[in-house]
Amino acid sequence: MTSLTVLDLWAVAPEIVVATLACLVLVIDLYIRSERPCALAYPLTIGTLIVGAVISLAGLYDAPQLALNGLVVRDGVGDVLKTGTCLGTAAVLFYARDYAQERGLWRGEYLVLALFGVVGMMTMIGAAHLLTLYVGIELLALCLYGMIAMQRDSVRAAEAAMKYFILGALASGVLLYGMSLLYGLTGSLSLAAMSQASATLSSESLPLMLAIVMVVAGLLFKLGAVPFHMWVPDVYDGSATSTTLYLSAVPKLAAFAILLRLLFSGLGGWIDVWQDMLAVAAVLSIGLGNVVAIAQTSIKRMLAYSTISNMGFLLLGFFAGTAAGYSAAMAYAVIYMVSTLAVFGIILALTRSGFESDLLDDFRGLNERNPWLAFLMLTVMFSLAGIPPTAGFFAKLMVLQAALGAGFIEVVVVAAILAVVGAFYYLRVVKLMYFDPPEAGTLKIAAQGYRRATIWVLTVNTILLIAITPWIGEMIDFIASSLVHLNLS
Amino acid sequence: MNRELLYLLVPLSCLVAALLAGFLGSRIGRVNAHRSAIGGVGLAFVLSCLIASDVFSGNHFNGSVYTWAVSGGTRFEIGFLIDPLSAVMMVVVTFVSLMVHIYTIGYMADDPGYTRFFSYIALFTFAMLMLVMSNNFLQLFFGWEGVGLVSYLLIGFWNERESAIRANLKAFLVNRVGDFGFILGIGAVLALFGSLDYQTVFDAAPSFADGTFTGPFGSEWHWMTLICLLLFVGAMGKSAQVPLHVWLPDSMEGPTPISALIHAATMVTAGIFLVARMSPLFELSTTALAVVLLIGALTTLLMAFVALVQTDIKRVVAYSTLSQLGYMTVALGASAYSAAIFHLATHAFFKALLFLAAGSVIIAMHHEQDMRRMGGLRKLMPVTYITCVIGSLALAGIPPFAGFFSKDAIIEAVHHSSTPGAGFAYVAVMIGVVLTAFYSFRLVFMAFHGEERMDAKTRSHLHEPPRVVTIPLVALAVPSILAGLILVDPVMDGSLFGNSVVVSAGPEGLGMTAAGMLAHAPYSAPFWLALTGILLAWVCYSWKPGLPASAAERWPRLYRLLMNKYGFDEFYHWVFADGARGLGHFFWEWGDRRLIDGWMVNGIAGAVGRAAGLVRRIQSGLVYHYAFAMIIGLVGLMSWFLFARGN
Amino acid sequence: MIPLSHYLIVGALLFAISIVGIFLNRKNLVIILMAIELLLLAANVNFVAFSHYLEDLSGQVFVFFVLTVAAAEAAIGLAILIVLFRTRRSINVQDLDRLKG
Amino acid sequence: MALLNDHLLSVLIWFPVVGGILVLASCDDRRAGRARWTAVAVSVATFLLSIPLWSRFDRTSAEMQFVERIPWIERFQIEYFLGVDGISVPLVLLTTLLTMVVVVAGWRVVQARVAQYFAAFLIMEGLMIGVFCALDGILFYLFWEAMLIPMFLIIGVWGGPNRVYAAIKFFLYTLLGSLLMLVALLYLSRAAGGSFDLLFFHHLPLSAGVQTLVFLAFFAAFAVKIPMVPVHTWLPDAHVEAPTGGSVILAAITLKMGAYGFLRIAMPIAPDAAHQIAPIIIGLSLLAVVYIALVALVQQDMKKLIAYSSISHMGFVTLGFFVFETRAMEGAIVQMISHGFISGALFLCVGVLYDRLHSREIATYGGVIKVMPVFAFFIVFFAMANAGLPGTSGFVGEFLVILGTFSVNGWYAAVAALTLIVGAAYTLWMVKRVVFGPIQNPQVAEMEDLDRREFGMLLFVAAGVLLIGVWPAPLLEIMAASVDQLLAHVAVSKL
Repeated sequence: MTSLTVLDLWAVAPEIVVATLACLVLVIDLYIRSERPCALAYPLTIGTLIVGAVISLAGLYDAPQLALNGLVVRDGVGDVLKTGTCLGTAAVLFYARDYAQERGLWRGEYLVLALFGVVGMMTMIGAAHLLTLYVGIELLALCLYGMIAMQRDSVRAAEAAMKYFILGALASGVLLYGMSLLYGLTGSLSLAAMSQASATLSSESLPLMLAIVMVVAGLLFKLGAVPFHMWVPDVYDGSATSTTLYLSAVPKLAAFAILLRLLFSGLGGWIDVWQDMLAVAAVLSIGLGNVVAIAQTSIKRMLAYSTISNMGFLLLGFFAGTAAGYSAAMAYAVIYMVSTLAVFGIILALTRSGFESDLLDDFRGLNERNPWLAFLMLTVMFSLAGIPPTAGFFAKLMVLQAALGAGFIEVVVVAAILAVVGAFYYLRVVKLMYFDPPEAGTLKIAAQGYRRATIWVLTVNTILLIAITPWIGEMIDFIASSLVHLNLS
Repeated sequence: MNRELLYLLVPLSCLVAALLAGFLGSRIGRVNAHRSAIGGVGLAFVLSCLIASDVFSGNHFNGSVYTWAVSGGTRFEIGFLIDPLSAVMMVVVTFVSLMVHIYTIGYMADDPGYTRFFSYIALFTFAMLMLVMSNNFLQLFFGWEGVGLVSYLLIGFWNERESAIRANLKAFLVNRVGDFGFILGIGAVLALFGSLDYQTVFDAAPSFADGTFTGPFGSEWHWMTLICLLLFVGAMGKSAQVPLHVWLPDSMEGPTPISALIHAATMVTAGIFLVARMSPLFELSTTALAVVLLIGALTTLLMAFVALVQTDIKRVVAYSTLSQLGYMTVALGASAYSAAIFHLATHAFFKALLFLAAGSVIIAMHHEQDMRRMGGLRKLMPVTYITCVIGSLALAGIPPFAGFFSKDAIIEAVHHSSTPGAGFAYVAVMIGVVLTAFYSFRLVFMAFHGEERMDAKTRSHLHEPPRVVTIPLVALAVPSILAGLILVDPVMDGSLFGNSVVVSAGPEGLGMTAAGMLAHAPYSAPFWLALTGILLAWVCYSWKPGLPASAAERWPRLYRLLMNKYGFDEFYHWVFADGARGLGHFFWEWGDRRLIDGWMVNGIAGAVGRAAGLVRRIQSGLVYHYAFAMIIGLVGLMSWFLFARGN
Repeated sequence: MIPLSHYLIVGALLFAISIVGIFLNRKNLVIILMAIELLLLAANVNFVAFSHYLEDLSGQVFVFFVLTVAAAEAAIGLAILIVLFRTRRSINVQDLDRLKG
Repeated sequence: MALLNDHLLSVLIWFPVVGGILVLASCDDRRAGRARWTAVAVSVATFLLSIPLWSRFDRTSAEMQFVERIPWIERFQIEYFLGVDGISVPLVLLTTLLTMVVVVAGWRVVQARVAQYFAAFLIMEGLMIGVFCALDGILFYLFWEAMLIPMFLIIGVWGGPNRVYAAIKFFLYTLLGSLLMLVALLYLSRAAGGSFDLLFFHHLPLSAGVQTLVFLAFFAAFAVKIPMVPVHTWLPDAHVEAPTGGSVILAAITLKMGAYGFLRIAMPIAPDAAHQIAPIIIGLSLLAVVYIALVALVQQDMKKLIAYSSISHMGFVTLGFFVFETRAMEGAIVQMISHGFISGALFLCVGVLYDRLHSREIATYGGVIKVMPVFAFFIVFFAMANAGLPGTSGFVGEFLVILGTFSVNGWYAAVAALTLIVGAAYTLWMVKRVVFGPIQNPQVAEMEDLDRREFGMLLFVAAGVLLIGVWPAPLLEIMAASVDQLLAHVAVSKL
């Protein structure tokens, strides 16, 4: 039991800052009433997130450091992901503002929950110990339940929240049970210690397998991978779009982080146990996600299934278990977050009070109504479908290459063929926007002026997906360099 | 003046003329159009004569103009081979063409497509000259297809006539069947000799004479036989030999000058020219020669019979052309190449003459072509009558007209030929003589003698056509009388063609001379057979007009067979036209639409869609189902580990 | 003294019961909430047992956190339940089927 | 100038793309005129820029020329690697040439979303040039796939009634093949120690089994693009539904990308597999020549007919490739270029008719020559070229392919030569029913002959067809060295 040092504090500085400021936001929102909702809380929140990002980034190139008696670790990958989380969340709230205001969601609690969610994600990202890992996961989950349920007047939201709650609790219960077994087998809760134990404990031992299966199941649920995906479509569909945006975009980074922490840092020694599981889950997710997405009529549901298939691709990179694989998966997560931000941002921009543009048909003839938004949407769709020259293509390229590099050529071929199926429903959106005439009603809705700033940010956000192409190499190097200290095999 | 330029000028003058008349016709007007065309062709004719005289004074030429392409070490050249053979062809082509040009001024006088017509025939002359002047297979094929194209355009000249455009499509496609063989022949030549240049090939040929390869079913094939047969298929197409003859009668849908120029005098003889040109190759394959002989004989006989029953004045001449082409082919088969070309030349003159005469009758009758509505025209249009009779005499082979010498040369050659099947061929040509005489005079008697059968209106303004029409008739009548007499000696002693065709087995050896042949005529079978034919014609169509009809009733089946032209057309139409279309429909419907698109493409898409709907139903919305699914997944993974991996 | 396996079996039983409780129950949402509590308890039993036999306190520390989380979860769960009831006038599990497909 | 000297290919690729984006920037139909003129300016400029490619190309060398090579994604050794040889130069020029024609063709016809229309074509031009220049696997794939997007939009936005089906079919059909190609590329780079350099792949030793798999993967991509029987059914739909310009680009250039892929990638990388699979491919090619020709015979829709004729002619190309004979292969490449001109021209002709009567049905027309003599001249000319008439470019390719094939196998040549008959049959039968004959449809009587714009573009293409037909020597000269080297390379086994 060493005493607390400044270094320890510095290691968890981002979390501390964001948490404290979140409380500040809460208090301010309680006591300072303003005519417009969150007149003060909103800028403060954005500020908080930016500060969090800055602090995370500040220590980027420091040597990795275990803190708080090995509860948390601060290292390059963590810093990058934390920065991403903060900025992503900032973007989310920025896009969400108008929408949430029109639906009475724009209250201090909403922002506070979002911020605490960020704290949760940061904790997950920084976790070096099952305890922090679990607390982080739960913190995020609880915030999400709350955010979804906040739309009190909506039946769908309540149902979504309830379903998410039940299944989430079930999943974390399974995860927890697995953790308990791991604890019993390895005699420790710290991931570092676990990886040492892998030397002595053979992967053939039955209880270990059970433990790992349960842990992985829990993680797969957080990712929303088959067969633990059932919550995804309902929750995406039921929640208010702003909340959907929040829960679909940012947590993917944290999800990747816990995969990395738990499976690589902790259970890396037993890779042969979890590798096949992830492979199966990956293929199933890509297949099911792409196939079922075809049958959807609501774009939110469609995107939910597309998330499932995308997480499948992420796993495809991850389960390779190589340096290339991890960096590919991480890059995939980042690029996926950016795409998701863009696509939901566009949906939110198209949404107006009394008009949810969450049906595919609402995109009919968008090119007539607003060519620019249509073009942005087109870009995102092709990026999600993985058509060059968008970033999405390189993301898929990298994971496929990683999987193939690890010798899983059949898996790669299957994934490639399933990607064709996937392309279909992205194309259908393009078809609706460009080939079909607009419906009479929707024209005037889209004719209303958008916030200039929103469009600008959206544009930057989307064009980034193409503009990055010449420098994609640099980006990959950056991500890979943040992983080097894990001295991956 | 530099020779090459001179040679180049011959075809180019025609090309320029064609382009002028074609593209600027509407600007420069009808008169200038036909002036330019006639000027171009006239120039070509004059130059051809110069070149001919130059050639016969011994100046041959073989050289290339420019390199078309170089590929895989093969040089494809465009070039000229000027020797007696090509010289004769050039003169014949340009002369007849010139005559037809002039004739056209009158014949097409009131046709809206006047300038177009001139540009076509000038273009034709260009292509034909390229063909005969070529010194390699590539250019030969170029000219070959070129004349085919123009023939296509001209048969369909009156393009709003359904019959015309059907005929020209038919002509083109049947010719393409020939070209199919032809291009493979060229391919074989290139594969064997590695060059497309005549001289190279001919020089190398003897060394390959016995080269063989194994064909289907392990049969031994001589390369030469293959090459010659393939090339001859091309010749059959152009020269309308049985069974590829079906397009020629229909080609009569074109304006008459065309029938005279293309479908009688020049283009259709391209096949004959081809074989004569290739004589060094054909000499190396007896099999090929036998086939040529046989096809020729068949054509001679079958087509001559059909000619007996035709009532359309142009079709009679057309079938006679077919039969005469048969004669030439027979000559080729008997390796009497010189005789073939000789007959080609004389035939060009008198057949063109006959067609133009027929044409002038048609003008006078206001485009009435049925001989049963003519008769007694000799008083009304004497020039036409006389020239037509001259043409017929030449055709029937009555001395001293041109046809007599050339045909006699052929008959003699076949008589002495050693090619397998020569015996049959001899009989065939002998019968041919009678029939030729009969149908040609049948035409004369039906059209020009007997009572007038046309209606009063036509009768009222029946008169000799204008001078532009009659002048060419006369101009063509002259060579129809004299060409044979003049040419026979040089041909027979081999001095005319020299070594431009192989003369080993030709009639040259027989020491025939004009004087000798004339003296010998009264004692030779052909002469008397011809007279018999004429006499019969007189009996049937002048003395006892009822006779043919009763004959037709006497042998109805035979009559119908001849009327249906042995049913070739119907058969082809049924097998090829309908067959191809039926097959196409089948492939499209079942192959493309059902099998590939229906089952494979859309089938898979549909399957995926259905699968989506199915899996979608698993997402029931009931939370305990979700939980259950999760547990199943968990248990599944566990059990997989326990059983699949545990051991 | 009671061997570890007994505790583990108890834990496993609790785990199984809770899971069955979650997906076998068609009627009342509250039962599901209770089952979830049970689920966490199952894990807790394991933790305590292990920490005892490993003579390592961190397991028991973990349990305190789990209990806290469980409390929070219960709170949130009930809150959502109430929202649901307000909008739907029913807490029947089978009525939760608006969102599907 | 230095830019043009050292980075000519980059300029050729990116200039039209940037131009396209500029056109897009003036993105509304109120300023359609400006969009049109900008488009024309850009396409003409691109063509002018591509001329040095022809003039400064060293015909004696089979090496890559105008090479540009800078690292792009070091981690994966992906490079920005461009270069052209005698095979790609003609194709690049074909692209720049026809894009001009297409821009002019869409001049008045396209009235909706004009800027987007022209932008799509310009961007596509750049991408297609990129395909012909890329020497890095991923770069190649990038251009190859990216080109789908504008084409997809062109078919879908400005297409006919059934355009959605056609566009999506086109996209997915191609994507499926392409993804397999991507897997093959990844596999090769793994075998090559990470590099994606296609030229390096050429010399990569591969076992027989691997070669077969790799070749089949590439085959999937290229066969669909060419297209070969039985994966050709996207083409008729795409052609029929696409606007005239789209059909022209599809037939003239897109199909060539597939054939080019065989030459640049599939054959040299897996020569043994190529030899091993050649009989099958030759079989499919001959099938295309005959089967497809018969199918074309019975089409009622002019565009469908020409589409099928394209498939049939591309059969000649693949045949020429896979008999591994110099003349045949050069003939095949000439056929690619010439088919680019001819099929393009035929689609333009159909477009001309369509603009007047808005029908592609053969039955609608008949007797067109009466009212449109000039047009009739052109369509008959191009039809004859399509039927391989000597003196037109259509002849050169067929002639060389048949000759070359004959020296390898007479029977192949015999079947291939059937196209002389069937090819003429379907083309001229269409001409007969459309151009000749009496006028049945009163609307036809009202049709006006070509205006100056249409006349200009058709004349332009006709000149090309005639030039290549009368004097193909320069074309064959520029490709000779490269073809020889390719055949020499393919002749050497990698086992």
